[in-house]
Amino acid sequence: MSEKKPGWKSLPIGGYLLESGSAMKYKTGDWRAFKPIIDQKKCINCLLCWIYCPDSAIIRLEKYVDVNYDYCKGCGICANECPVKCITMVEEER
Amino acid sequence: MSEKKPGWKSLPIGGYLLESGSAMKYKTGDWRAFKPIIDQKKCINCLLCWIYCPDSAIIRLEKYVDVNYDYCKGCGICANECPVKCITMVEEER
Amino acid sequence: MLIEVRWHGRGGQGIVTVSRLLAQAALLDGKYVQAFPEFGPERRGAPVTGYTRISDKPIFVHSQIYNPNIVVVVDPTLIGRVNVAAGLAPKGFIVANSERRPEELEGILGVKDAKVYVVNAMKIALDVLGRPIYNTAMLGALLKAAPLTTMDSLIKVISERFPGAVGEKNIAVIKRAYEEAVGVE
Amino acid sequence: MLIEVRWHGRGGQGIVTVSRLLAQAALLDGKYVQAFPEFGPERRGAPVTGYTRISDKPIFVHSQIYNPNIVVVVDPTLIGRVNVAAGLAPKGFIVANSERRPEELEGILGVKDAKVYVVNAMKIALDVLGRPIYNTAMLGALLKAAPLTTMDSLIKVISERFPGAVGEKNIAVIKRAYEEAVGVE
Amino acid sequence: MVRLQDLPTEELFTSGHRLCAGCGAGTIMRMTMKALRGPTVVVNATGCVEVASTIYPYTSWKVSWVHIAFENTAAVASGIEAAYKVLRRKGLWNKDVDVIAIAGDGGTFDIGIQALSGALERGHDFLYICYDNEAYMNTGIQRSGATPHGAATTTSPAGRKIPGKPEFKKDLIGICVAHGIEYAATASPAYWNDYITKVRKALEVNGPAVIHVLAPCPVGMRFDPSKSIEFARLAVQTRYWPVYEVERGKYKLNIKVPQPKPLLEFLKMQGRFTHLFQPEAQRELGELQRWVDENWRRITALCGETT
Amino acid sequence: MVRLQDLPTEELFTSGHRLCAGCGAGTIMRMTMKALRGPTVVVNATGCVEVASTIYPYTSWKVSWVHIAFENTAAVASGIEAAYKVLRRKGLWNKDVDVIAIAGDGGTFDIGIQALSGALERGHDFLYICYDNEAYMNTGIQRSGATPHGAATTTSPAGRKIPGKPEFKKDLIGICVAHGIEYAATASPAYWNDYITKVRKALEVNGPAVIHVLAPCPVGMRFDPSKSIEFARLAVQTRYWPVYEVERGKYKLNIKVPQPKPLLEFLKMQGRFTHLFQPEAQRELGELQRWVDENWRRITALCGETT
Amino acid sequence: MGRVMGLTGNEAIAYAVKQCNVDVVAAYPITPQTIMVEVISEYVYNGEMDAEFVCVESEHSALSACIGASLTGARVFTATASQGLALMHEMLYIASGLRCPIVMGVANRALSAPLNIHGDHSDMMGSRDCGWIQIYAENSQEAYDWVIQAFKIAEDHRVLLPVSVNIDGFILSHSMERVEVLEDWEVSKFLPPRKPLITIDPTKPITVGALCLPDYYFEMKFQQIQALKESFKVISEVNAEYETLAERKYGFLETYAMDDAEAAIICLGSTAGTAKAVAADLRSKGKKVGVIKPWVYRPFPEEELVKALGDVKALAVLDKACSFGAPFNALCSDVITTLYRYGKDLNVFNCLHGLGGRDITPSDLKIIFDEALEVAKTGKKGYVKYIGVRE
Amino acid sequence: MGRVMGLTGNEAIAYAVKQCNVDVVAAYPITPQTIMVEVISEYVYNGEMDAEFVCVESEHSALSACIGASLTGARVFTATASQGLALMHEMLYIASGLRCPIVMGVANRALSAPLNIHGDHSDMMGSRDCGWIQIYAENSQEAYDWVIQAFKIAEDHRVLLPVSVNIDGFILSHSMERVEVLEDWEVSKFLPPRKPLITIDPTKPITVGALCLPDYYFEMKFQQIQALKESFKVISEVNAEYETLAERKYGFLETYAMDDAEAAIICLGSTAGTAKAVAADLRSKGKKVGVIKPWVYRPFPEEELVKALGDVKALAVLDKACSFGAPFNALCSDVITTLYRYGKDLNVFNCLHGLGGRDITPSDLKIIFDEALEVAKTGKKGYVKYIGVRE
Ligand SMILES: Cc1ncc(C[n+]2csc(CCOP(=O)(O)OP(=O)(O)O)c2C)c(N)n1
Ligand SMILES: Cc1ncc(C[n+]2csc(CCOP(=O)(O)OP(=O)(O)O)c2C)c(N)n1
Ligand code: SF4
Ligand code: SF4
Ligand code: SF4
Ligand code: SF4
Repeated sequence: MSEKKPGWKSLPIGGYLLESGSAMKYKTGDWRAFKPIIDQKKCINCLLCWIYCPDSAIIRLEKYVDVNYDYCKGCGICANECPVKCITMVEEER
Repeated sequence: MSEKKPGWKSLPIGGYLLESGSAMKYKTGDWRAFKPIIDQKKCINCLLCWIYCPDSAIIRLEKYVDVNYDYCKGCGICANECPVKCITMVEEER
Repeated sequence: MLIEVRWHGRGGQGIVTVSRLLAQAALLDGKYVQAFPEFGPERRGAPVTGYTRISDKPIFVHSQIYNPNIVVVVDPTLIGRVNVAAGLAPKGFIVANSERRPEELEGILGVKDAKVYVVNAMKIALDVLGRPIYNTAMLGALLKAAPLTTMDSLIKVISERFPGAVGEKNIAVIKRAYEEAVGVE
Repeated sequence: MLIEVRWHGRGGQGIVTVSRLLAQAALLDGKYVQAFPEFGPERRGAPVTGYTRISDKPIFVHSQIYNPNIVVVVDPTLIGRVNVAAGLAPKGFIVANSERRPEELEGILGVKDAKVYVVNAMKIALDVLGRPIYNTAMLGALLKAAPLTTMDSLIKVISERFPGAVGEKNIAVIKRAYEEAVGVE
Repeated sequence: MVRLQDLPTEELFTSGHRLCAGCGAGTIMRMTMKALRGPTVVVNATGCVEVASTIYPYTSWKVSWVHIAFENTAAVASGIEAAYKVLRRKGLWNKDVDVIAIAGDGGTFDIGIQALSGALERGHDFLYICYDNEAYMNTGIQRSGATPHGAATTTSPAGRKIPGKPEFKKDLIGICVAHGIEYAATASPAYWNDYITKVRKALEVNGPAVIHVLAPCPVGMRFDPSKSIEFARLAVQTRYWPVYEVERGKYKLNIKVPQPKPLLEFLKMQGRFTHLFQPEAQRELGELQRWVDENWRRITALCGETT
Repeated sequence: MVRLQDLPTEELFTSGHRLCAGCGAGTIMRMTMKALRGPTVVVNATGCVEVASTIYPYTSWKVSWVHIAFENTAAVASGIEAAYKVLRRKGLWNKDVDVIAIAGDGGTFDIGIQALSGALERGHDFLYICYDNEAYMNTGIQRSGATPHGAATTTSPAGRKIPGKPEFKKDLIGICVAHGIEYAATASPAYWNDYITKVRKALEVNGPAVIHVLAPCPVGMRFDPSKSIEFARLAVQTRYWPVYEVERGKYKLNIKVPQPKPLLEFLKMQGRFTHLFQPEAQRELGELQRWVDENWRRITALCGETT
Repeated sequence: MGRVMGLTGNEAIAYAVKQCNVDVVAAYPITPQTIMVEVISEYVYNGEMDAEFVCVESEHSALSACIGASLTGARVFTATASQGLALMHEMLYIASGLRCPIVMGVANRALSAPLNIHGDHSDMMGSRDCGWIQIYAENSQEAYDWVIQAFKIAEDHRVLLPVSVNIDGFILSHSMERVEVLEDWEVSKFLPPRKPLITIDPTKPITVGALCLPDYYFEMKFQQIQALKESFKVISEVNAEYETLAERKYGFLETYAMDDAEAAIICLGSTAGTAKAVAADLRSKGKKVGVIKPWVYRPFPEEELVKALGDVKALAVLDKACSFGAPFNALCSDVITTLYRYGKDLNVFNCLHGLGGRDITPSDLKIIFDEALEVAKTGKKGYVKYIGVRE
Repeated sequence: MGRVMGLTGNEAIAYAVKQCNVDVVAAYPITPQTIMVEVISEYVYNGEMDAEFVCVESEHSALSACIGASLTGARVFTATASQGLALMHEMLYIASGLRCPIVMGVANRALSAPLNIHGDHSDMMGSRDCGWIQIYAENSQEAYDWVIQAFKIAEDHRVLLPVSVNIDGFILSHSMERVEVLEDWEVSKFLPPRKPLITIDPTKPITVGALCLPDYYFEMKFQQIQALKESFKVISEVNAEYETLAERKYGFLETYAMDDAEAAIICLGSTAGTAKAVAADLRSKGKKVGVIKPWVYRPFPEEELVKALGDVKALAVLDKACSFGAPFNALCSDVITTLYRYGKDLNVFNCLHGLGGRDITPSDLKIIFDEALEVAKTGKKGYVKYIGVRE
């Protein structure tokens, strides 16, 4: 509301978005009420959480996975699907 | 073109036609270039011409059928379908 | 001068085609033309009409034709069933496909002020084309009755539209119809 | 006088419902009201807002609310993440669901001119309803902060909207929130 | 089993319509009207039948007849059926009304398939009849989803580069059966008995029923008008047009064709296939033949027939 | 066979979209993007995925993505496919482009079925993916032709007179198969391997292919967001959602379920079925159970399985 | 005073529909109308309303089903918005052409592209020629009241035309307000069951939807033109009868502070409310401004407008839909042409506002009033302003 | 002089489309446009035109496919009429909103109900707000010439809007006339392959059709308004370039005998031809009458109209579509509002004619001219006449 948005002269016509993947600028992390915490020692890097996460918030690392809290909405799918139960959902601070 | 057609005040609204079957007033007999002639003596009254005629131009009589030339368009289906070939198509006068 | 022609026939008899062929020929003569069908949902077999306008000058009028200068009856069975002479302009022509003599037809049509021309297009068509397609023959008869175009232009148009044997036969039809058409004044 | 309230919560937390419950109660008091959601396609989990207008006289204005007199924060996790105090009118109120003390919150929100009220709606909801549904509790806290309606009207509205046990529990929630809400000026 | 003598003489689809001479759809409409069982409302899509039967101020219909547009016949039928249902419930109406939707193949296979699909899904009690002349005839023989492969139409002409329609005919009954309706059938007007029986059967169904009937069109398919019924018979006898019905998902072949006539006989009688008999079009002709064979095999297999 | 390790890490459907937490459609979009084989244009119908992924000025898409309207996805895809075809022929374009149409069940089963049917008939080379969350979720959980019998939605509420949707789910694959397309399949995101394999297979097809994938929607079906994949798995394991494919008309069951879990387990986890467990709704529950059984029997029979 | 309820525009319309004892509702969901349909289906599924709710597969089919149903003599309602109304476009003309007294609730919303779910009037304005009677409500109360009156107007044998009742998307559709409702029996008395003029009763068969060639078509259209003229009388009668029942006065348009106004705003729907509030404020500061709000947009109430204008010198016409490429936007064209017909000289300027739900605030309106007051002096006129567009 | 052909309006448009080297044609048949599509499919099936002809299953899909195709950068054409245009209504707005330079041939025809296949303008007028450039041709020659120019106008980067070229159903669509055509190479030189501004080239991915909320939507619409303004310049440029090529002069409108006219008729399409013929006749009898025929209807050429009007005293505006319930019909509203903007005083009356193909004859037009001459004296104005309706 505060920042001035571009006007008709500078906006591309037709409502086209010329920058693909720009939604990365829109952080959905603040939607989260619960937060997945990964016990990386237990993680077997099966990547199931990675493939199932609707928000691409699981980061593939060499030996285990990590969470990108900028986008994780805290749905808990990862925790639910983890075969070794190494992800726990903890309530966000408030 | 010549006869005066009714105006907006007297016509039923919505283009509704309140008289069902009024097309009977529209004679299609003059479409005909060929004319079915029935040899009623040969007719076995099987009614096949009757059921197949697209124009309801075959009249069911007690023992045989007849043609309603007001509507018969002269397609020749009756002649073609007649199992005893008692219908012949003859050219219309001109 | 603006000449308006009305064509009578049945759905499926090439009434639109012939109304356009005449216009095409006139185009070759450097004329301005319009050719259009009766605007309706009529089906094969039903009586239909077509129209041609020919003029030396650009034609602006886009209304229907109510008082044609010439009426051409392509289908003989329409005579007596449809009022083909309706609205015919004073000193108009009627060109009909018929086995009758023009005088006889004049009586049947009940026209007084009009010239009647007649050709037996049925016979010509069956003779030359072997099929009951009368429309092109009427072009020949029409040309005899009124020089709306030239035989040359007609021939050119026909051979473009129907390349090969079909065209040649139709040209023969037109020529013979031109020869055989007779009229009374 | 026209009072404008903005509600902050997340999609799925009943923000529209509570904005309407307040308006319903005010209706019982003979007031004129509007209650409307933020007009967007926001989904469950996303921060959303709702609005209530209450007035003694018919409300004609139909524009958005930019400078609410009161802000109610239903979801505690929004504090610090969303600028809930944005546009708050001078001498406005903030009523928040939080475990903190009002003074502490005042600091976090960085508001000066506003009164801050606080209630631990989470605890109340879990205690009474057994589920983390905070919206009705905030009605009680709001009532404590500003007499926009009466407890009687609230009770009536709640028992109509949620007949039976659910309603009774929610009434208990509201009452307790009213008791427990504390504010600093 | 129907006897012609027992059929009503009254014509509810009267003479004076302006369908072409020899139009098979006209025959079909008459037969349909002879199969009615009581008060009926016909909903008709834009198309040959509609245009030719109701040119103001004339109408050929002696049942209540409604035409709204081209693509929404089944939706309109839905509304009528629903209305009579609630009016009856409220005591404002007291008769059973049969609602029959009638549309051409264009109005069914293409622009009307959504309205049909929706109505089938909702389960309205109505009979949908598609008279299939295999092209948009009313507007001058354009291709439809029902036009067979290779056929020449004005939008799939027998061109020098593309010889007629490249695509194959949609399987309307397959699509309808996939909607889980209680009754679906094909028919041919040559087999009047089969057709009338099916209309009656379909009307008895409580819910949607679909009949897909081949409609000979001398103008669009280009054959002599007198051959309409012959065409419709040959279509069946060459296995081009399998006549079958599907009751609660169960297929049944109604007309067996143990010794089919050659498909070429059927194709040759129609001007729309003339170009297929040019040497360049051998492939197209073969594909069409293959499609007919495969279709027959598939249908008869579904019917549990071994041919 | 796909290995997760081998899938690209790049996200062509990025974070920052505004699908609900736990939205199965989000998972499906990601998986779909991981299956691409080259330059791709996605055509997306109006619906949750479209709305939530492209709120101006943000877009989650890193492939070219087009949204025109709700009901015409397949038609738009047709136009794009046709255009690239002719541009290539004319030398104005030089790459293979995969065109993928993506629509919800509303945009597919109901308002979009005609555009789909037409595109299938014309045989455009494109892949159509219907993510089926079994209702119109974007507009707030209204019933669609894909909503199962008995489910409560906002236009088929669990009412005192009518307990949830009276009608049954349409058979989308049956309808598509009736169009004679080369490839059609169902899938569940719980079986990521099966799904990704199918998308790749479908892209290889020369002509239209359809994939119908179950899309868990915690909001509309009312279950805990963390259970999305569990839901998708249970749907298969209870035989509610048979996973099969149809290649050139041949059915194949991809996931066998010899010992099904009880359907009730699946239904009970979903708020939209709560009312079915009231004594008054015994009949509805039974009908739903019967439908599931019969559907499984029918599909497995088509697959030549005996269960 | 009637019973007081808190209802959104959508709910108010649904409630009215229930009380009107509608027989058939065929509709398709679309934001922001959806809740209208949801509430109605709840009534039906709960047995509170004895109607057939035909949950069609598209808006085209929705109106098609309604037309079919209406022809049986049933009372019929539908609802839509935006893309849905656009998809119905073809059917809109058919509904009026076949003289079906259907009532439709429209939660006005912008048209794509770009996609936008918010309120403006481009949907209905884009189909304004379709031969329907078109009503715009300012708030939930008016929406409720007009739906009840709409059925009575539509079904009157002098009219027999469909009626759309328009509410601003979200601003009204989703905003709960105080609504005084009538009791069911009051509505039933005011609006007895429909008495159709002609139906498709299959025992007295008729033909509906015949092909009318050039020899008849124009006459049918002229009947429609006449029916719209007749509707002026009928609307007035219905308004009067409704007033005795509900004690709320309706007409073709509402005037606010117009008596001695020098400058005025004319606009449709909810914007009029905000304008009234601002006018009140300005009046209190001595500025002579007023507001005109047409309720009935089609047929356009020319005579009443001219009367309402009185001696006003300047008029700002607020349009909430763009007539691309036209000299002025729709309402403004109607106003200017009305002035022309009545030979009334007045300084008019056009303000395009609110497209795609861009909020119009009291301060926007204040600026417009000020400009109008200015124009009253300068006589500048005939231009179009765009309210709130960023350069 | 170019090559002379005898072509109907439909054929002239199809021929132009072939010469314009169109890439994709997606269309659905409907009377009286059908032949346009048929001729094009013949070209394609015969290999005379290298295009994809997408024979869709409905008009809604036709325009949808065109939009998709246009976004790839292809040159795209479609055609329709009446119910088909109405069914496209939703997509019309989307095509312009997404700035797709599609060209569409419309053989104007009346809208149902009642069903009528004949020519009037209700189809395009019923969608006149849709943001397209809208052209009306008087005859086949103009239809041909405008289609070629339409692509150039539409695809200009200052415009990027769709264009409709309208011909009167049957009267033009089915009437063969003399048409001078250009050679293929001339057309190719005038109209090189399309150079798109932005495409969906998947190797440079973009997003088209995002949801624009109230914070952006109005700006997009304003861009469209600006593009229509820009199009004035582009149309003029294209007309000028075309004139050097074809030696036929086009502009926003044509004037006939307007120089010292006291009374005039303004109308669109073929009626203008008949009016010119009648005007010539009346002129020869010393009556000072003239004709104005807008070629470009959207954007409405206000300035040019005012110039063309000169000192005329009375103007009969002939509309061929009914704006039900509006003060005047569409063209007349545009004329009156233009006069208002330019402060021009003139006696205008509106003649609704030709609905459903009712023929308008030279004698009808003579009567109208006479009435206009009368009005020029009496100053009577602001009324609507209905030409040829039977009481
Ligand atoms: C929306 C719409 N598009 C196109 C048309 C034009 N139209 C009318 S009938 C018809 C073809 C009808 O074909 P079909 O359904 O096969 O019936 P048939 O004419 O063959 O009997 C067409 C294209 C129309 N009336 N409405
Ligand atoms: C013509 C039209 N009608 C209605 C709508 C409103 N609408 C947009 S999305 C949607 C529902 C989408 O449902 P579905 O296709 O199942 O996708 P989902 O939202 O569930 O992902 C509706 C009804 C619209 N955009 N256009
Ligand atoms: S909680 Fe959900 S969004 Fe967050 S990382 Fe896990 S699966 Fe992804
Ligand atoms: S010729 Fe045709 S129309 Fe005439 S009676 Fe025989 S079947 Fe009927
Ligand atoms: S075109 Fe064919 S279907 Fe149509 S009326 Fe003629 S014969 Fe019948
Ligand atoms: S409503 Fe359902 S489908 Fe839509 S975004 Fe939310 S979870 Fe996904």
